[in-house]
Amino acid sequence: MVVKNRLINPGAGFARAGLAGMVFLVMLLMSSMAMAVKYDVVPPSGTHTGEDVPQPIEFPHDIHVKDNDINCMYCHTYARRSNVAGIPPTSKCMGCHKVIATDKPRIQQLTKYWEDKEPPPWKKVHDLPDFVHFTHEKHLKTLAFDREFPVENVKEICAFCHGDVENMTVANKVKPLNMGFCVNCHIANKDLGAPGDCWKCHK
Amino acid sequence: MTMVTEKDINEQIAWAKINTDVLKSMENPRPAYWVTLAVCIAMVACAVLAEYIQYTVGMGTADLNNPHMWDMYIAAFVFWIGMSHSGTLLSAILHLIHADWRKPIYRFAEAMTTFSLLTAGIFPMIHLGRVWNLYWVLPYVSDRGIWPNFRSPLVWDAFAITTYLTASMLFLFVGMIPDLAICRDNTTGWRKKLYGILALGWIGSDRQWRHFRKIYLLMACFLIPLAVSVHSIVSADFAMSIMPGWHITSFPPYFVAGALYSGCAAIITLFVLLRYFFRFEDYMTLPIMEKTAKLTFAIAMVWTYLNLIEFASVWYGHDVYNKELLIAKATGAYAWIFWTMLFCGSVLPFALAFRKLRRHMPTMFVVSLFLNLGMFFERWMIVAPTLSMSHEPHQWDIMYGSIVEWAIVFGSFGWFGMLFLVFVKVFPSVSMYEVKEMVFHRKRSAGEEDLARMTDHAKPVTQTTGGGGA
Amino acid sequence: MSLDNILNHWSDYRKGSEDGGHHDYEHRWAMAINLDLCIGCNACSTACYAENNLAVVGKERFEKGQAMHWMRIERYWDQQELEHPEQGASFLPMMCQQCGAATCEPVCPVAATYHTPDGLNAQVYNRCIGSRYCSNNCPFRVRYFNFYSYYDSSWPEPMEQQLNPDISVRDKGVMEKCTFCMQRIRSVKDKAFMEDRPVQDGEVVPACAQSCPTSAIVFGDTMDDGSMVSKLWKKHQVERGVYQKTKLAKKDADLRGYRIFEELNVDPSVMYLERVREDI
Amino acid sequence: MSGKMNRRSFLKVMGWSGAGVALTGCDMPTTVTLEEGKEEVVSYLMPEEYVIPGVGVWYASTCTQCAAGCGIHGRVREGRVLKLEGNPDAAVNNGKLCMMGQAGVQGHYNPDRITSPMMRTGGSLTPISWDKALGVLEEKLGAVNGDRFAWFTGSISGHQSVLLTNHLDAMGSTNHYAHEVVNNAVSRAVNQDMLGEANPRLRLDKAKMIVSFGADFMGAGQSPVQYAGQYAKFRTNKERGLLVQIESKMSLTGGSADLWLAIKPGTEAVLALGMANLLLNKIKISDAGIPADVRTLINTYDVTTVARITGLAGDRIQRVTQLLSERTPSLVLAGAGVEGQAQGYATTAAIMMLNHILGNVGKTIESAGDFPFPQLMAKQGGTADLVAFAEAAKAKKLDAVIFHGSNPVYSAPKSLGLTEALANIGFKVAISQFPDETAMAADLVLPMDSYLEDWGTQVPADQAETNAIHVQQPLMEKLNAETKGLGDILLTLLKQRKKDEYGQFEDYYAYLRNAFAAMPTSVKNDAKSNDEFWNTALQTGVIKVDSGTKTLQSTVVSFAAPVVDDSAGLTLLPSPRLGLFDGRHANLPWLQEAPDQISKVVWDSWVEMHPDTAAKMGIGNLDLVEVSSAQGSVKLRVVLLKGMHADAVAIPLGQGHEAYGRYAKGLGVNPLQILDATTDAKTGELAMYSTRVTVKRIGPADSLSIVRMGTGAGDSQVGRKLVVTVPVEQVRRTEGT
Repeated sequence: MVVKNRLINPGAGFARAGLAGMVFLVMLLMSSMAMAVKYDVVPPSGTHTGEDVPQPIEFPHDIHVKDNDINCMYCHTYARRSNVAGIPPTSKCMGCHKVIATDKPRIQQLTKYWEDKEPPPWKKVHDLPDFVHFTHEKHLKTLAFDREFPVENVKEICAFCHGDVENMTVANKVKPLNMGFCVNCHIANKDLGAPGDCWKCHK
Repeated sequence: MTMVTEKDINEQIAWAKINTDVLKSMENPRPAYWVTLAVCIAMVACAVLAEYIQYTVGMGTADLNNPHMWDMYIAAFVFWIGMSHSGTLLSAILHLIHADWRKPIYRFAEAMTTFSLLTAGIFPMIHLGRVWNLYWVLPYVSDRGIWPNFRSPLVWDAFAITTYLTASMLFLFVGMIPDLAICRDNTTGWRKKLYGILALGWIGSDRQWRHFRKIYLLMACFLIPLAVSVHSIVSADFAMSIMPGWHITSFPPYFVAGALYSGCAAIITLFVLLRYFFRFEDYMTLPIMEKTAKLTFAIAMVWTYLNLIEFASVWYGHDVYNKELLIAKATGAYAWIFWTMLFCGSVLPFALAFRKLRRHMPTMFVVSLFLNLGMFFERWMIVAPTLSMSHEPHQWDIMYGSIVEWAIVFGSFGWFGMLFLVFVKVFPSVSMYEVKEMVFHRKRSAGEEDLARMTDHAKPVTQTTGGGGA
Repeated sequence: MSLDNILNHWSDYRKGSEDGGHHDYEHRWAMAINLDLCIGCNACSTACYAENNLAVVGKERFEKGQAMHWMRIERYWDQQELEHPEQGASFLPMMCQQCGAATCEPVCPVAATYHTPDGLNAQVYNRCIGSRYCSNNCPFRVRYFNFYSYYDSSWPEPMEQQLNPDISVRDKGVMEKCTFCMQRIRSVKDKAFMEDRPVQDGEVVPACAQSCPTSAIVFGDTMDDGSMVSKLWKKHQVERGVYQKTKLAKKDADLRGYRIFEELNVDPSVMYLERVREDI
Repeated sequence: MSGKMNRRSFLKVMGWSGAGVALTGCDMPTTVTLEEGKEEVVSYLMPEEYVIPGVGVWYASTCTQCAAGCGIHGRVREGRVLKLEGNPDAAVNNGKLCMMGQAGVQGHYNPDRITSPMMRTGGSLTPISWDKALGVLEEKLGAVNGDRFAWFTGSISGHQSVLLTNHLDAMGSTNHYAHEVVNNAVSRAVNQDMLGEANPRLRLDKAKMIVSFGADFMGAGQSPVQYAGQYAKFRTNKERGLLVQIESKMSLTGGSADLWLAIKPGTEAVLALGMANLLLNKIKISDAGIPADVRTLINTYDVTTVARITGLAGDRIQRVTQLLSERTPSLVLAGAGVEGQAQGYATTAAIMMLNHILGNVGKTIESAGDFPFPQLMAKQGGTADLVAFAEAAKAKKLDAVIFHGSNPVYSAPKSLGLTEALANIGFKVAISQFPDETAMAADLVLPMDSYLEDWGTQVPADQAETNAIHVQQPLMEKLNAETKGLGDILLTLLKQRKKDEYGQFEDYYAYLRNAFAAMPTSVKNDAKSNDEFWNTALQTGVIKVDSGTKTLQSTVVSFAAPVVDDSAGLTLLPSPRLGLFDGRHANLPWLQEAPDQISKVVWDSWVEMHPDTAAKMGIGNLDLVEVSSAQGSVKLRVVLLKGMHADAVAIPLGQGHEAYGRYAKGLGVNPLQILDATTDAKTGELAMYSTRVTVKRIGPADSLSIVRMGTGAGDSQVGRKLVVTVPVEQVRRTEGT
């Protein structure tokens, strides 16, 4: 399915110059990283400094991702099945933490929630306006699965929009996630079938 | 024949007198002035209140509904845009064709142009559902890479009106520079400062005059096509649609004619008022009024003609919706407005055909008011009936707008009046230097004997600040 | 709406849907409504309220003509002259006709309404600035404007919990209209995309068609020749971009299919089938 | 009971959070903020496999918006039910759903629901705890003498009905009053006598011609969606069906008729006899099985007489009768319009007789078979019970009554004096979801779950091809912790009486599981285990029940000769509409805002008159008038409607509530209030369509919330090609149908 990106092409008119340079930089970056797969995705550009979000439990992403090398999609399991990546159900946490690190205060906190049969009231960090339709599943399919991108490296794909979470404890927002951010990436990745139709995202 | 013998202006007026007369009009307002100003401001206040309600509660407060998505706001918008064409006509066009009788009266006409544009410009905003996003209509580069829809007449409007507003404001200002210099030299205090700045250091040197004439001529040429295009584009708002009664080829000329028409009518109104209040009998003379009236009459006939063309094309065309609408206009709920418009627009102007009436100021005043009423109704008749009775009979409806809507429309007149009143007290509403030129030229053409003396006398004119009488 | 879009395809804009208009369509969603089966029961209309977060405006505003029913049932009396309407009432479900050559699209100053690759007239609520030109230029008068903000008046606690998260709630100053249940189309297309297969006929069912007790409304993709709807269109010789007149020239002038205001050449995507009555 | 655990845990974990709600569609300068950590994320404790956030799941249940009992699917997302659709597995509605069913969610999320038990202390209702409420119940009901206790409900079926009956037994009472304003009680009586079955299976789809005497089967009927579906088949059959509607006010069904005849109200029996006369004497159909007295009665009505009395053209009558005899099998229906007459039974019998003569019985009127679970079958309401109840109350025969699913204080005519009589009943309990008139008049109000939060089973009275039990299950967690399901309340009441017998059931859910387990294997269609049977039942929402086949025999019953009341005055037709129905849906904004199908009025009451009648009285469209009967009067606006008989005026039911929440209260008028208390001699049903009224103009025209506005267009297509009507011959030619 190839949609002609007429509706946001104009951006192309202006983004192109910038993109050309960007593509080049990315190429450099990638070649230095000596990726396994041929890299034909142009990651989105733009940064944002989000404030720290106090979570009910100060969840350490770094320990899970970097130290224990757990795949993003192991916990955020809905990402490839739904629009939303989803927060892992408490049962999943307990799957490990019934036995692991039970002495740690955070884990005891978690266990308490579990025993009270109350899911922890996690706070939303990466929020999109309610009038925007974004699907994790389609992005994952196009960017990872359809390109035989090694699943163990999927965090690099996630990083496009979520930054390198593996170095964060509690995640916070490091990408603008605004329309320009999305649009320009879509233009750059037109060949991947990134749609340009307003109604693909606006609802 | 009488016209030939009678003079547009008494060329014996001393230039000093011209200065003093005009400058006098700018001094210590009389109570009547303050009262009028207060009334205008009150009207504006009502409008502001109404708009506040509409902004906070929603467009629904104007009683707009499904068939009537546009109503009085757009009608008023078109009306005010039309009003703005008079100034251009009088100053630019007549300037190019060297009709020098325009000289005493073009200044306030141009002011009128500017102010009615300032009024018209407000309506698109008032009528917008989400005015805080107004700027989306203009093309600007953003990382979203989205643009306005260049196919939409509303976008053309945005360009046309802004351009026209800037141009006419410049034209007004440039045309005033020599007079501002006179004011500068004859005032003290804050006024002197103000005029000093605005006069841009005008000393009336030869070089300045040369440049001045060139730029003024250029702007006049530039302004005329602009004026024509603006109202043609406004007419496109309707003509580009497929709605019966809107989708009409003859709309652009029709709109332009209507515009000039209402403009001239408005000029007559203000002509009478200024002549009376500022004792400008020497400058705004009966002959000039006659000429203006004749012009108006001519335009009225053009307008009538175009009107008839429109009806005919509908009548002989095969667009059933259009035909039904035309009949509905003449017989339906809006009939009274429709016929009033035709009477005021096409029958009443015949009053201008009689010399006696032309020279009778009160009559002219009343007539001109009615002409404008007719023109306002015309705009209403363009906007409302089409919406009331379009293709889908299930959605037919008659709607006269709510108090909110009318308050805002009335307010716009207050707003215009306010601006104009302020103008006449701050700036010379009669162009002093051009009247002097006029007098000078008339004298010469009258071929009086001691031409030599006069030319001697003329010399300092070009050097001092346009008439050193002061 | 984009600059090079206009520059590249300027000439196409003058076309209606003849020669496919200015889009390479993926789908062309369309309807066939059998007026002989429509009993005017309002099920479709109510289903639309439930599916699309339509605001309830209340007595006074309805009276003013500010109602928001995307799907309205028009009721006409055919036989004005008779003492009693002997052949009953004529019901007409009227919703956005998703015209192929839509008149609402070119006039929007900010291109909030445009033509999608699905052949629909999209309305991007968030882009709309409320000039209401589109509605003025719609022969069917099926575009509804948010004259007020309805958050509090229409969904008092806890009614807002019923709101459909797949489609946004429109705020005051925005134009809205029937979308052929764009959110349903989208989810089906997403599903098909995830399963690397084309969308099947009958997968997408708008709320109105789904609820219709007599199944008078058939929905589908006219680019898929196998689809129910394109079969119906063919059967009744209604073609996109072809003006009824040309059809009437053919010998099958009596076929029931027709599109409303076809003579305006706006190329609606909704085909109606004439209502049938037996004279006795 | 693992199934139970899953079920419960599912509901538990779905404790939804703010995500996805309160969508801001468009950026008012301030409404869009994306500040991190503002919203909460839905996270689950221990979700089912099929629960995926952001993906809607459809659950089967049963609609209780009217007595039809259609199967529904509810879309549940983030633990909230969002949209209802028909359940394709339910033969009754075949995946379709009417406007009332669609609006069910608004009843569920209604802002005016009762959230806690209330007791009348010192004149006003004050919230109390459930324990207190149950305490009071135990005490009061314990004190009351069995036969002085009564249940007052609407139509009720399934296991709730069983429990209710058991409770009555436990109380030692037999007083179960079932009241429905929109009912077919008279037809049931006639069918019982004539066919031996109260609810035979009507097959509109098999008929080639339908003559309906005021039967609004697609509108405010007994099973609108089912019959609308059959109508579709009836129209699209190889030989296109022909619908003739004979009534005094054009109903929704009448709007779709090929021939709509306006008959003088109260003369339908005469017409039926006249048609019988033509069939027997002119067209010479055998009169087998027609009692002599009826036969002689028939002979007295020749076409001319009938034409004179009914005000219909003689040739029209002959033509229709002729077609009836040709297009077999046909179907003749009697609806509310005729049932609600002073001679309802006789009229209906006369009309149903035509089916016998035409030999439709067994062809288009089939036997519904023997339903294996009679105790679950619907106890259908009528107005006879309302009258009886009023009498009992007046005669001080009742000390305690429990109201449920019916609103007698609203729907009883003043002339019955029910409101006053209620004072004689010492202890009035209302099990209600909303603060309706009856609840407001009760001494104890028990807040009830919405049907989307409750367990239960429904057995449709009008079954489709296959008989079925419809299962009702909660689609989401309770909105208000304090509400209880009907079944649970009944069970609690029973426990108070027979602890030993019902103590074993923790709650109604447990009772249902048990009951399902107890069902015979015949209905379990080889489910491995009870749990599997239960789970499939929940998944499909339908338990198909084989009732065998039975051939229907008809015997014409003799009935009284029609008496035509020629007294002056207009007949008032308090006509129910699909939408507000009998008034129970007046608190659903979607239905208030949905224009009346024929008159296109919203949010209001109005009276429909024929233009000629109005003209005679100098009344214009939208004028304010006073409609007065012997019992009282109402003020409302006129809508001129050609689809009326000149001798009739119609006022829609549903408005004129004095309570019932913000959407219903103080809107329009309630025509039921001004009805005479005359009843049909045979069945004791209220003759709702026999009240005579006078109309007086008291005010000028004013705007009414009506779709047709301003120019008064909208009635006419003014020459546009919007809805085109073509003769059937043309279609036969082009499409061969």
